Amino acid sequence: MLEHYLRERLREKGILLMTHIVLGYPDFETSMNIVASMVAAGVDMMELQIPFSEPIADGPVILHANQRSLAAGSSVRRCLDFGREAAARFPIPFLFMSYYNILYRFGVERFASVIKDSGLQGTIVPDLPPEEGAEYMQAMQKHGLNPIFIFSPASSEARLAYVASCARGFVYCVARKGVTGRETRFSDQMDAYLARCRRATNLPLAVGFGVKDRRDVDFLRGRADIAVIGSQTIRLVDEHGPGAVGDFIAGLR
Amino acid sequence: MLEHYLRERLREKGILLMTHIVLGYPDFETSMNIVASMVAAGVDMMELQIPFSEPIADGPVILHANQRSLAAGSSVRRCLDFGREAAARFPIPFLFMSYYNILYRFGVERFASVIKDSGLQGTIVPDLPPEEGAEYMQAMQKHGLNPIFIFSPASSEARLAYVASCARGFVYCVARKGVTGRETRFSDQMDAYLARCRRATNLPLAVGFGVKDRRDVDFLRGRADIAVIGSQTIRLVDEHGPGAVGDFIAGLR
Amino acid sequence: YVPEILTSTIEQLDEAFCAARSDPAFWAEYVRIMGEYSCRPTPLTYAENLTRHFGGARIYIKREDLNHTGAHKANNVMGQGLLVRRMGKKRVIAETGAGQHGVATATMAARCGFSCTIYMGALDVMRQRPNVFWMERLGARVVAVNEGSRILKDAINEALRDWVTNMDDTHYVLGTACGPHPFPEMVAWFQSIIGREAREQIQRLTGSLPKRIYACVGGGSNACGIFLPFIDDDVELVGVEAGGRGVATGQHASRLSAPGAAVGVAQGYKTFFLQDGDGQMRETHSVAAGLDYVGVSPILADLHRQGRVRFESATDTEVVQALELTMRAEGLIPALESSHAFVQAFKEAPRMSPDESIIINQSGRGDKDIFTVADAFQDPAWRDFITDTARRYANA
Amino acid sequence: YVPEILTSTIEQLDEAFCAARSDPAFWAEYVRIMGEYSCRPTPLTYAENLTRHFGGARIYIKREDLNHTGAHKANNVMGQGLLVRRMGKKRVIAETGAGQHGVATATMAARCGFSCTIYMGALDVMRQRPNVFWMERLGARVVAVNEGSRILKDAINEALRDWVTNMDDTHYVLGTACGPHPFPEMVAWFQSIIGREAREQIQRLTGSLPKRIYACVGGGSNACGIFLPFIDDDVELVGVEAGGRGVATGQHASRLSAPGAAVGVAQGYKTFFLQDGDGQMRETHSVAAGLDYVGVSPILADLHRQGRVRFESATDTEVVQALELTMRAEGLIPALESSHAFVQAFKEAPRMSPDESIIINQSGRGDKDIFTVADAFQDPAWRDFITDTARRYANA
Repeated sequence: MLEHYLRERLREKGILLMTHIVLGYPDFETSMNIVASMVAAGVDMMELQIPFSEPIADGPVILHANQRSLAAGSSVRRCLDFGREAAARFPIPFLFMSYYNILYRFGVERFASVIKDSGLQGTIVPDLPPEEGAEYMQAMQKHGLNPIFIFSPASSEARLAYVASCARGFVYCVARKGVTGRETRFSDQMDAYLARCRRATNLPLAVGFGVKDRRDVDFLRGRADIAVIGSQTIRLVDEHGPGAVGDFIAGLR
Repeated sequence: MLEHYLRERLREKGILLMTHIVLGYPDFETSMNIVASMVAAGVDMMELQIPFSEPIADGPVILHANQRSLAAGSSVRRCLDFGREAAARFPIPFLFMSYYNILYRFGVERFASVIKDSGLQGTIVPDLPPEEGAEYMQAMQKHGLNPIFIFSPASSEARLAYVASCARGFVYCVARKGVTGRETRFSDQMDAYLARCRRATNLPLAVGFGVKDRRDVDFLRGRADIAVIGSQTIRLVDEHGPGAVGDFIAGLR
Repeated sequence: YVPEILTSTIEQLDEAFCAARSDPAFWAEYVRIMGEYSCRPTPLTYAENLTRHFGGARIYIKREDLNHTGAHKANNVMGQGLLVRRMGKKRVIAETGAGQHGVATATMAARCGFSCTIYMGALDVMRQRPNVFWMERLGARVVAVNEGSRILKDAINEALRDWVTNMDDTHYVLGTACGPHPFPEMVAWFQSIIGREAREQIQRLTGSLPKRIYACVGGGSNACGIFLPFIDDDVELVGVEAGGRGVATGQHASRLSAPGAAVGVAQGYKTFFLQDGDGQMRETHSVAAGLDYVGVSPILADLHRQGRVRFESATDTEVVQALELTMRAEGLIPALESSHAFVQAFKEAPRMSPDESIIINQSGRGDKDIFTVADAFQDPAWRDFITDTARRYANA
Repeated sequence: YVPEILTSTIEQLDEAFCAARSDPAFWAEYVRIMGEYSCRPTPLTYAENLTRHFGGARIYIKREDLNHTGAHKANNVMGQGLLVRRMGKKRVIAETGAGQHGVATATMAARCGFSCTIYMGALDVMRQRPNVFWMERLGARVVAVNEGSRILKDAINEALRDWVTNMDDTHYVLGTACGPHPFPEMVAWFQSIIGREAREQIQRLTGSLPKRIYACVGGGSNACGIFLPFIDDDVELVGVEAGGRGVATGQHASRLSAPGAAVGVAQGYKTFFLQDGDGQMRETHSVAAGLDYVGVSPILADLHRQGRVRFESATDTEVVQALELTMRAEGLIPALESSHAFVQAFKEAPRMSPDESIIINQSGRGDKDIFTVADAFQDPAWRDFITDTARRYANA
């Protein structure tokens, strides 16, 4: 069970690291090498993004990675195969991240069945709020998977409670308004927000959007359970190649 | 008196010729040479057009001549001087032809006084119907000049009678609808029209608009008193130079 | 002041016009058509932001820009179209400068089933290609006039030349309140629909008449149209002419607001013309092609003489500034022509009281002017766009 | 189907919308503003010549082209502008494809005093430079979106990205009856002013309801607007989509009239999208930029499912022919988008009875499309004009 794994891991480390890659960017072989480097560098969990043509929650870095991957011909089938292989090769939990249309077109129940069978732990679907996700939640539950839902700083207490009631595994707290990959100021305001999140659920809290270096991770230590590194590793690969990822991750905590 | 002169001349010739030039086109010296050639070739009367920037009754040939003369800097004063010189040098009647704004700006009474003093016989003003021309007719009468008015094929009998009542010297019958310089078919219809003109006035009848060769002049012989050659001589000068004018005129009857 | 040959044609037109004017059913039919084919009554828009900006008189804008084909020209052409039907003619001709009247006439001809020829100065044809394109698409033949200055006045001359040739089956749809009688009266009468509506609208909205009314003056038809129904009222009427590069430079089209013009006779009528001492017409200039004309409506010349209409001028530079402000403050895009009226209103509104209201006649919309306006704003992206489009054509 | 961060913003909007909808004073204020700032009610024009030409049903045309800014888009933006005031926000953003909605939004923002950013695909920015020019002149910032296919859908994505960042003070003025709830209902509600007017007008003019109503369908707002007030009537409703180069070629934007589309979720809502088997959105094509969109209003998708609206498609070639005929016969210049509705009406009118009437919704005017239309007509003089203008710029 994902939640259990995370709690075990948290006993050993003050904060966990989840990283994110866009599958097939720049190609699937490189994607697998990056996963291997990240796991070797001590990442605790990974989200594998199945690219979509209209990724409305993503900023420029991840957006471009989506587009390039699609332009290079990546398919949903190929991404699912990648997930199966990664889950088989590496001893950390993997999640798929994608937009709802990918699941919807594939068939939500079938999607859940395939990823369960592949050994993944769940999915993050940023454009699927729980009130639209009845079919999705049912399928995830049926297959013992974790539907990762999202807290936002704009959510009311009631909203946090409602989202929490649907969540399994952990909750993904977006650190701020906006899309992925932009600067986030980790400040007192964030403190109050994370305290609200903590009050809303007993599940571990992951914090993403703008987490990019050791200082950010240090800020989150004690305030959250998982730091999510998204766009920053893609930037790193873009600028310095996949080989640079290991050192970067190792240096984050 | 112009009418008397015309009647005298008509005793000798079956039909008279009036020609037309645009003053200052292509330049004043050439204009004078053309006058000389025309007089030598036996022309009975001439209209000297003072160029105007908006000659609405003129077709392309005379229109261009107006524009080129103005572009070369010709002024009303220079045109009046030309008229004075021509009248002094040559033994035929000269008329000024221009649009009303030229007379109006110069001062209608002053204009009449100057041309009388210069020895010209009258004026043709194609955009001045008699009902707008009270001041003009008064000035012309005062100085014993001939205001040449116009019959048109679209005029009713009443209209012809009214125009005739204002006319002195002769009446200018436009041969057809339209502007100067286009082809005119001298046909039976024209016969009927000229008969109507003849009934409307005892004054000599000049016919213009599209009269261009001996055949046209022959047609008019017996039906009218004066054939008016306008655009055709300008075309001739354009194509063959001023020297060609004499032979052309001489060959018309 | 027309050639003899037109006398009977003009008489026939005058009779048709007089009969129409004295027939209430004709006006009712005209109003009905303008309501169903165009969008009359056009609104009178309260310019709340401009009013606040200037802090003086309450500014109302008469929205002739909303008319079908985008300007007040629609009123005149549809009115003349009805007269043409009455007279049984099958062909219409018109002059056009900026192209608006040409497009309006071509539109009316398409709607009424007339054949249509539009005379347009060759320079204007080059400058106003979009309008030429639409005229042709609407089924009109557009003749580029290569005479004279190759602009509006030359197009009028050429249209007159066509008319003296083809008057039996052809009506000349003169575009403004100029030309031989009865055109000035007739065009002004059709355009008076603007002022009739505005008079009723301003009283409904404010409970009283406006203090002043501003209209740009090229030929003068939009000004006549909005002014005449207020002529007996205690309302100051202000006509704004094209000041071009400044009346001192001589590059302008200010006939009544500056000393350069004199009474003369041309193009079939008597009025103030910009002319030299010999009576030759002068070159004119305005950023607004529709105001760039040597003559002016004899009706306005007469009202000027009487002191009933005050005439001012606005320079090209002022016009572009007023247009920019109006776009940003109200989301309206007056034509460059209409923007002249805005200039003068903007000068005077601040010195007036908030208890007073003024009306500006927005005679047309400015998006037709993109080539001119983009040039006036020196927009580099527009230049790049045109350059790229030209390159695409070259490679096609 | 929006990111969690937008939940409360959408809730706030939904509340404001519901409050407005249940407040008769709000609608009355909306109608008043549309009457005083634009020219509503827009006329319903009887197309006498087209009716005669086809010899079948009586053809009426709803004249949304006469609206301020030249299309039905004005209705939606002014309505949303009123809501923005209610919500106390100071900034608006919008996507635009052809540029019409961008110009309309920039206009509304200028009038209402909001700051304004418009997202526009970089390809559309290049193709629709005139509209970009006007948006900028109206005070809007235009952001060229260099993501994805660099067209409308990418502009929507980018606008959503702005919104999730700035929703506290910013309202997203979505341009059509698509996107997350309550946008489809809200936009359709504002646009229903078209159908409400048309319903009353056709009954006044003919004494009965029309047999059929034709509207083009891009996002679907003009179609929803004219259809919905007739939804309970015995009136056949026909939506016409972009057939592009022919639905068989795959180069089109027919979501409901052709088998290529499937239900999906994107851009915050669920509807029929043109997508591949994986759920990736496909490239689309239409001569009309405003119809060139992968999704379609969920309201129309639902009416399609119910069989209440019939969907057809018109090819680029048919559209240009219908436009040409309409210009020559009636002097009307429908937008290329609107011309799609004309195509289908022209196919069906001849087989109908003169006792029956139909309405075509002329959603916008076509003179905004001169660059596209001139290309479609392959007008050589236009090419020369552009080439000469480019040369003039090069020499300046």
